[in-house]
Amino acid sequence: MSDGSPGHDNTTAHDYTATEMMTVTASRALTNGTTCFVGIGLPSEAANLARLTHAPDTVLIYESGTLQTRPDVLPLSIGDGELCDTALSTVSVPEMFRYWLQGGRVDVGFLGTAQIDRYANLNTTLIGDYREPKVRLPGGGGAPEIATNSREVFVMIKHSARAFVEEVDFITSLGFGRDGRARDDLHPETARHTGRGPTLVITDLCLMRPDPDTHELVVTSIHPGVTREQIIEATGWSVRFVNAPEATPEPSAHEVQVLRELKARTERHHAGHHEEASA
Amino acid sequence: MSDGSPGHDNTTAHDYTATEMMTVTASRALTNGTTCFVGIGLPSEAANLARLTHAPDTVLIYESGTLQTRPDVLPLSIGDGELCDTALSTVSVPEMFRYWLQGGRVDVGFLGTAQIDRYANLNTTLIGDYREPKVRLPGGGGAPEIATNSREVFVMIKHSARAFVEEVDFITSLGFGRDGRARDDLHPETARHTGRGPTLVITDLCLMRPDPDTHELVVTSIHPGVTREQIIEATGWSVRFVNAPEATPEPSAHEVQVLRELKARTERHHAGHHEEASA
Amino acid sequence: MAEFLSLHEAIARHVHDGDIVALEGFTHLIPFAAGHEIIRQKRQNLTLIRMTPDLLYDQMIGMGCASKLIFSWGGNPGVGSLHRLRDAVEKHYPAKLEILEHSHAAMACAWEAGAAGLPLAVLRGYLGSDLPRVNQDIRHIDCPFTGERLAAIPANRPDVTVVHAQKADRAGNVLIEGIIGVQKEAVLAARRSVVTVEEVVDSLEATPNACVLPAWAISAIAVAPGGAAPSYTHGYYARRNDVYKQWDAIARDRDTFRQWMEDNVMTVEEGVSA
Amino acid sequence: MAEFLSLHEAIARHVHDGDIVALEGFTHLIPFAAGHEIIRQKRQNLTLIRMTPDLLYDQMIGMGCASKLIFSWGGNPGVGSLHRLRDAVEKHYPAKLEILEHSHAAMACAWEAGAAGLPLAVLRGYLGSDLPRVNQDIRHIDCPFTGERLAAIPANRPDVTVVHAQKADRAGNVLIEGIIGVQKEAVLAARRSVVTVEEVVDSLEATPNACVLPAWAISAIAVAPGGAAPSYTHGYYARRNDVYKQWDAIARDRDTFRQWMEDNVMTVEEGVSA
Repeated sequence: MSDGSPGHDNTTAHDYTATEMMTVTASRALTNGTTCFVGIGLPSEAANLARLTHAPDTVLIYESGTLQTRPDVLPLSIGDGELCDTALSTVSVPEMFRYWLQGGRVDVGFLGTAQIDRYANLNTTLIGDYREPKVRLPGGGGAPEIATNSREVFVMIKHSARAFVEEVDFITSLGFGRDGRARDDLHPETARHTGRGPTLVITDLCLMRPDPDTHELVVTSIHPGVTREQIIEATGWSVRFVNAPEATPEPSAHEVQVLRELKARTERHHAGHHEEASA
Repeated sequence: MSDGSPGHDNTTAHDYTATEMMTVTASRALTNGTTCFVGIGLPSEAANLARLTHAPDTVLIYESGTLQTRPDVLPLSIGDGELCDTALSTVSVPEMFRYWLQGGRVDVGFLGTAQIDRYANLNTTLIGDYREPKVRLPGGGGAPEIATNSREVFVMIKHSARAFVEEVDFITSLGFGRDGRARDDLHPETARHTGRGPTLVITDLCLMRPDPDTHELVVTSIHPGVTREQIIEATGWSVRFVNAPEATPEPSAHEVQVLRELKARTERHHAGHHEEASA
Repeated sequence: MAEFLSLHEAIARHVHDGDIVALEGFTHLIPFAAGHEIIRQKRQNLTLIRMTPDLLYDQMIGMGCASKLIFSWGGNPGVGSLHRLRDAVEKHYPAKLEILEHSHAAMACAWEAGAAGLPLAVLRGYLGSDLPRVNQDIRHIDCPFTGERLAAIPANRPDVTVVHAQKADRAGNVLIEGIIGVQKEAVLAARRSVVTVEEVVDSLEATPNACVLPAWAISAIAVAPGGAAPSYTHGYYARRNDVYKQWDAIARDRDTFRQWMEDNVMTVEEGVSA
Repeated sequence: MAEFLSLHEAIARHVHDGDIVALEGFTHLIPFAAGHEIIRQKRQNLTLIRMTPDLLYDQMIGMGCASKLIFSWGGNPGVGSLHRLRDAVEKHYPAKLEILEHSHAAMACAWEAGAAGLPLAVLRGYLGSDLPRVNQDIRHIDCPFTGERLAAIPANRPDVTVVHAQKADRAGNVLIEGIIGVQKEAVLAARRSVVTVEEVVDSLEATPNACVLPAWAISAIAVAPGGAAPSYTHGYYARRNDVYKQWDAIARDRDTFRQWMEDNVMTVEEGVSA
């Protein structure tokens, strides 16, 4: 059993959605004891699932300053009271970015994005031209430095041709640059303090990893029931597959159950007009 | 009555030492409500006397991170538990120097020194040559930046020809530079964030202030019973006097009493082998 | 030295047309009551600074208070876009809004540098990002020891910072607890500061290293119970997540937004708006 | 991840000959027990970093552990000189001691920069001081926004930092309270870290914004009750000011010093020296 504790149903789940498949797969990518800087939304869901299943000692850090937090329900915002109430300690936001992220204490930066391109560059800034945008997105937030100061980066994003583009309109957060070489060209001192970048992209269809030479994202594992054609159609560039892509293991019944309980708990919690005051 | 509260004996003290005269005079230089960054030793004694007499709302800051502290006894070290126990808040030492001192929140930096020269430069580093010193002193500590980041600086030092020298062996902390002009030559942006420097030197013989034009220290007030000859003899340069030096007012009986009580309380406290644990 | 003022008076005295203004709060302690008072007093031409402009800045922008926004993440947390911000950026409604955009790491450093009285913040940031191409305030320095090129941005130095906090004592010292964000830095970096608090107490009962702002670092304190709602105040009340979710529909339409502001902010007395 | 070790084992594993070592503590929480263990294990050729070298560094220097000292104020607080330090600097006894001297403001910034993973610290410092003439590590940068020339010094990045703290929980998280000095920064800036604590408890019972070091930011924890004496531990025991005063006479004479060390440190079991 993956979490080592007795009594859990570790058999394969009978039914699960593509999103559940993505979340469970993402959670499995976090090994126990990892220090993970967590983005809100899908990454937060996956990271907490990992903590509640196979990786109880995963250290979750949110950019609001909450260190080693263990929320019982998923936060709606990056700074929900739940994160502070269940944290080992809460530091100022400057300290969080300076001492903990830039200081090199983060193993995995776990990010979502609006757009991702062939070289794993992330865009959360805008669609169109910067001065006259078609769609203005929220912006970088913590991502630009999470992407470079973490030892490695996992990206979670639903697969669609709108999101997986040949080249992002705007590089908010560095993957491997427009030519795939940006991390190779850094000043040696900068390189010493810069992580490996996106090593894993988890979608609802597959897993992608950067090619070791070119850093182009290639499909390394295909989720159950998904065809190559689906992936090709949902990717805005001529996507490549490794020679023998793996078949992503299905989620266990236990994982799906824990995830659904977490989401149900969360929904009940956030539905209340007035939650209880944080202590 | 200088402290405005009834019942205090504000008559002139009958007997007092030259050191008491110095301390009381220094304490009077602090106006109520001043934010004062306090050096250990004589400045700490004078600043607390001010707080206990005419200036109850003087805000005392010690470089150990203790903000707005109200010690009942004088600290032996800059980081005695008493300072933390009676402080409004205790911040980290980097925060103290960055946000509170460099951030421009200190009205008066209150310093002691081993040597001072004609242009009010302070030396607490060494006597002799830097690489082969005759006497190695403790060093700069907080003083180099207290001297420049505070709005103004008061210096307390016992008068002697060894201490009052033509030119210090080493400028640890800037007065007005070797030619008296150093603060005039600053980059405008630096000048905007730099204080007026030493505006007052309090000794056991007199008060000295920088000449408005040349910034040379000149005697502006002479303590009771002190002769010009005594001051000239105890000063290592051809010291000048303003046209009509004031007569420094004598300490009041109340001030001397409060000072003696403070020192007696302090002595009793520090004599104990094991003090009570700080709470 | 902190003066206790009514919220109306605090805003009237300390927030002026054309000011550079920061209403900070990292999800927690967002000074809604004070922001609404600024809207009611019809301030114009403000440069708004904040790491995470959310509903409050959406409202201030939508009501035409701002001509410029300096920020690092502008969204409705966990919900989606800020439609009034988007309308201003995309369609210049109700007026053109100049934006100056950073990352959180840089903005956090800019607050720290402001509090520290420095002109610039230095960080290992913006590597490979396009942000330096669109923001002339992102420059670089070379480390004189290693030769490494590091990002540099100007310190944040607003004319006035407005924050919300748990409580003040009667002398005007303020305790901030929980997700403290950049509250302390933003106050110390500003020329003037207004702090709204849930209550005034005899003693802060703070632990030695708690986040405390001394009275002499604050310009004005206004008592505003519930002043952070619909965001939250740790120890007092929780975040109204439902309000954040409902905001999406309200702000999507210009008229719906205007009417909502009329009903819920403009005609409401100081301190009781939500 | 913090391992609980005996003090002997923690020092044996983490402090090596030739290391750059910081035993920090700003008057409060000075790690005497750990420093004495370093002396007993006869470490050589250390570069010692500390803002305020006091009795402990006087002892380590006098016993020949150090070849270099980086500091900003080297005295016996409230008492006077450190005679072993002076003997090393003035007379090269027991060996030549190279010194690299800063101001407190600069050293505090150097710790902060080390914790923040930066190569340099920037401050408005050393104006008109002679220190830059005798310390090649004090350089300058030009602000790309204002043109102001600011001081720059290298970040502190020791091989190992040793600090004392109040308590650890069973998972190895550590609480520091009171005058926290640069304890957190010094640990985070180091490649390895050893923390001695008064006791291990079930729960730290820390307030949300207390100064806490997570277990995963520490290499080793050793329980050393009284480990900061004759300095003090807030909440546990007070400073032995009498010992500080007595030190002056002990350290003034080489032989008296040697004998004192023999009697009070060298022949004493780990953790019970004072």
